[in-house]
Amino acid sequence: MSVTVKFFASLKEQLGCDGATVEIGEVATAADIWLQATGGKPMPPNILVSINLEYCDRNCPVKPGDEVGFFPPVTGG
Amino acid sequence: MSVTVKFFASLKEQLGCDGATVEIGEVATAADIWLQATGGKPMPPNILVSINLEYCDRNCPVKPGDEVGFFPPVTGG
Amino acid sequence: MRIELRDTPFDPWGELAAHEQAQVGLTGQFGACATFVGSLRDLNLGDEVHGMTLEHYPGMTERELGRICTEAAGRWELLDQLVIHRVGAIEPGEPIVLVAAWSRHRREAFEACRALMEALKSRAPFWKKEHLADGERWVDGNTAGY
Amino acid sequence: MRIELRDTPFDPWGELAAHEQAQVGLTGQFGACATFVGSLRDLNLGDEVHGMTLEHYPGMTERELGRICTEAAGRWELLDQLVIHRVGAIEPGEPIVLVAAWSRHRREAFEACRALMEALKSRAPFWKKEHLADGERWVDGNTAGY
Repeated sequence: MSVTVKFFASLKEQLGCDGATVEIGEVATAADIWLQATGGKPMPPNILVSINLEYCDRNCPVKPGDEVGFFPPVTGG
Repeated sequence: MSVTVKFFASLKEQLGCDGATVEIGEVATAADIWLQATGGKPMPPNILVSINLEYCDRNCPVKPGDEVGFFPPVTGG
Repeated sequence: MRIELRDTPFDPWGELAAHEQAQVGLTGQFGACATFVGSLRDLNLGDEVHGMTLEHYPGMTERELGRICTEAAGRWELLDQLVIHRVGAIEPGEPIVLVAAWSRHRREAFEACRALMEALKSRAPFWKKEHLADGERWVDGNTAGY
Repeated sequence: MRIELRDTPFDPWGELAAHEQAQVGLTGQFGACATFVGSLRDLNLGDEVHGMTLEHYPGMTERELGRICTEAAGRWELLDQLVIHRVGAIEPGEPIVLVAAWSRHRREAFEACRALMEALKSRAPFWKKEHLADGERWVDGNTAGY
């Protein structure tokens, strides 16, 4: 089963990629998804994580079909 | 020498008078002016006082030619 | 810095648009504009309000508003300030007061705008008389600001 | 409560006028409207800013803004809220964000408006990239809000 991954802003530029579809097993966290989507790069400490459009911890479990977002600190307003 | 006195809002209605010109001697305070302008009525404790358009204490000295205002707590905005 | 008393209804948003357009030098300088508009409610203390008369102390009111704005300019880094306040007869729903503060960053604009309103309400010599169904009454105090 | 993302310039004062006109039931109910407009300054960190691109996370941004407004409505007695935020390419001087809160009394409007802005800046997934004379840079944090 697959998970949709999205990268934003400076992170997207650093990775040279705005997203990916990765295959996961039955048990995976957002951090596992990151490793799979980036080919094993370490996740920078300030990166924020969302699952299905809601903020979550990088150790949150991910289910097949989920959309996982990774992005730098937000700077709107 | 004379002093101009002005009353505002509910105070003006209670006194039935929006102002007066009173004669003062060489030494007078705003409180003295009040007594002279109102015919000796006691000044209510919450009344605010101005001399020449600036807030002042009721014991501030008044000079001939000054304008003395008496009014209730303000309620603008 | 502009301070105005008005004896006829005013449109706060139109005033803000016109003020910013007239202050051409400000565009691109300010990153923040905080505003407050106070309007006449049609209900107060459980009673229907049919209208209001705003009395003021001509001369002292303008002077005190000027002092309030000058104090704010000394306390925060402001690029501009605008205060418009109604006097005379007011209908429910009409704006009573507009206060606006422009600054580079939002903290200053937010703090100055709120402080201007609190100073205005506690110091500027205005007095409100409400017109109710069965008579009139002087408003005898302000609701808590903080 | 209305939340909108815009990919073209908007006039905050015109938006406020139109919003109040459309919410006819509100007139006479609210005594207070606090607003904040954030605009693009032409200078930041000592560098001339020629423009900005605002990236966002479509779907999540709207959802997070909705959550922020719902939280504010639970914390303060608000009669209405309006949030408009630009995305895409922005020129210096253009508004980036408008936040407005309507309530019966001023304390609620002031507090909610400021809290909405702080929550928006710390939680809504937007990212600013500045265009300078000699290149681009991502804005890497917010100025202090309090």
